Amino acid sequence: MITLLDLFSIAAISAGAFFFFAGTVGLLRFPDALTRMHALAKADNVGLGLVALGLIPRAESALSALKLIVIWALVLLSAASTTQLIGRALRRGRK
Amino acid sequence: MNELLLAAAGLILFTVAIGLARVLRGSEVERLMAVQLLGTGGIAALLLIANATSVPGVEDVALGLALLAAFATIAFVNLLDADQGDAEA
Amino acid sequence: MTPSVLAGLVGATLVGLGLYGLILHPHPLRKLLAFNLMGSGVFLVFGIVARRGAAAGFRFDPVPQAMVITGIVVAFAASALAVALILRLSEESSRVTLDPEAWTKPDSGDAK
Amino acid sequence: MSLLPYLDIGLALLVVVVAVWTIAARDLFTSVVGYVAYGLLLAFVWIRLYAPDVALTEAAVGGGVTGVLLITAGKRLGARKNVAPEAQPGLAFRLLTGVLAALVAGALGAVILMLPDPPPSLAPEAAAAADGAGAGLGNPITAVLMSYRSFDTMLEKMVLILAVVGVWSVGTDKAWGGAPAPFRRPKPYAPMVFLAQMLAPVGVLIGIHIFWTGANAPGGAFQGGALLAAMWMVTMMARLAEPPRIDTQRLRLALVAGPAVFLIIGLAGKVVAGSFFAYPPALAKPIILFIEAFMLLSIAAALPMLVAGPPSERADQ
Repeated sequence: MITLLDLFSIAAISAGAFFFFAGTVGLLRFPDALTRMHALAKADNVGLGLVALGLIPRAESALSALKLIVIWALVLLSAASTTQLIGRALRRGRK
Repeated sequence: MNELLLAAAGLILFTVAIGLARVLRGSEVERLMAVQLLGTGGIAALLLIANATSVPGVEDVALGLALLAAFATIAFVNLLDADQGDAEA
Repeated sequence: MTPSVLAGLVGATLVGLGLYGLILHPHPLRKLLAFNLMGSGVFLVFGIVARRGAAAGFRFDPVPQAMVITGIVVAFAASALAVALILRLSEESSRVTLDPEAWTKPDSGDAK
Repeated sequence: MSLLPYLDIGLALLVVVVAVWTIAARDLFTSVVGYVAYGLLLAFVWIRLYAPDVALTEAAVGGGVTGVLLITAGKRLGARKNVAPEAQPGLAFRLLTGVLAALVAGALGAVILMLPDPPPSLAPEAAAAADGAGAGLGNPITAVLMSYRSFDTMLEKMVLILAVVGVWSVGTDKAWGGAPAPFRRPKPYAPMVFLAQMLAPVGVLIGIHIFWTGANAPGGAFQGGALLAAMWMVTMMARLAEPPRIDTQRLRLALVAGPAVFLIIGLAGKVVAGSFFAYPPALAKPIILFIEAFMLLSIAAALPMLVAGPPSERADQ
């Protein structure tokens, strides 16, 4: 039996998978390393956020639902900063 | 429902694999993105698979993986910096 | 094919790969990396024993799993010691090689 | 027909391909990046085997910390490329090695395919023994680690300490007592410092959480300790902290705290409960958590010291 919450999960997870797909298309199609990194960092993080959102109704407890959000926040933080670090290394490497 | 989760996980894992193949063939610095790729896509696929096969406590594993991905990237960038002969302190 | 058999085969492949790299790579750190790869393959093969408890009503077998965790930590400790030895060796001999032949020749190219 | 088998096969292929990549890569840096990715992927395989504890340990210690150990060593070795090309073995030797490796892998694979089904297992007895030893812990793996194999767990912590002693003693005599070389020579720049400042507190929290839940769910002193260790290393890489001198009292106390507490309580068990490492059943859980807390401290101190290497003569700055 499909409930409304299941529908929500399905919608969010499908959207998430789509963003991962889009990110990889960007990774393959973009011309240089900096833009490729951009595609990866942005699309994949939206994708992870949507997947986490979709899994929240299926979480065993409130704590594990909270953890899903924390995972996403943590990945966002580290992706935003490490992208900066890699970007700098890329730019310096080219000189 | 579980099949749907697995299908999504399969799709994400597939894009991660393609991305890995692309990134690992790139320049030295670009390869660092491999770790980041697994830090996002990998964690998403992990959460989906674990949810579908009901493995307990995977959120904690995912938290650990997210931390480690950042840790490894910092260490690698650190090395590259040293290598580029940064203004020595 | 059950997941455990598949994982066991992956483990066997990893052992083979690691062995190949361990023997062939001239760079000591690459050897060490290959050795670690081989180790994780061994753990995986061993872990199949862990999954074998499944038939007895368990989803896993806690004893081998606990031993694998111990193994991973000990492997890391051994790697750290090996790294320290490699670094000291290269410092003393100003060369990055484990080949004893290379040291007897006084100046056969500077590997560093 | 489920999708799961296909997913498993895809995952297995991915692991093997990344492993081949790390072995075949031309330089050390690339192969270490591949190795860390491989460690993360291997964690998936362990999750599929319903072994989240092992997954976390493999990703943390096997992939992350070992990768950083190798990459730091590579930097210090000053040789990120392979040694001189003449050191490359010849084709015949390579073929021979390939055949040998394939034989070993094939034999192992054959053994796995020939394992009896249904498999013999001691799992029920082991779990019963772990329960019987009085460990009131919900996570069977932690229970086994702590009670069924107390000796082993303690000796393995001693292995970590012995390795630290070994690494330290490899340093030169002049440097003895000094600090290991810093993880980074140049001044760090703002984004890295920012990331370290944000990541470290969150990471410490997560590490302690994983240690705490380890009693009932996946996690434990190893996994938590490895994460704490990683966070300490992050702060050292951003130069928010420096590696301590190896003759500091506090560092040495932290290193031996785990095994020492374990040993003292084990000996107390001889007096109170009648045998070495026996706990009064009512107090088993608090006692075990107490021991594990010190283990956590020891692991978190030992791992970064192993990566940092022996004390350096140029421990200036």
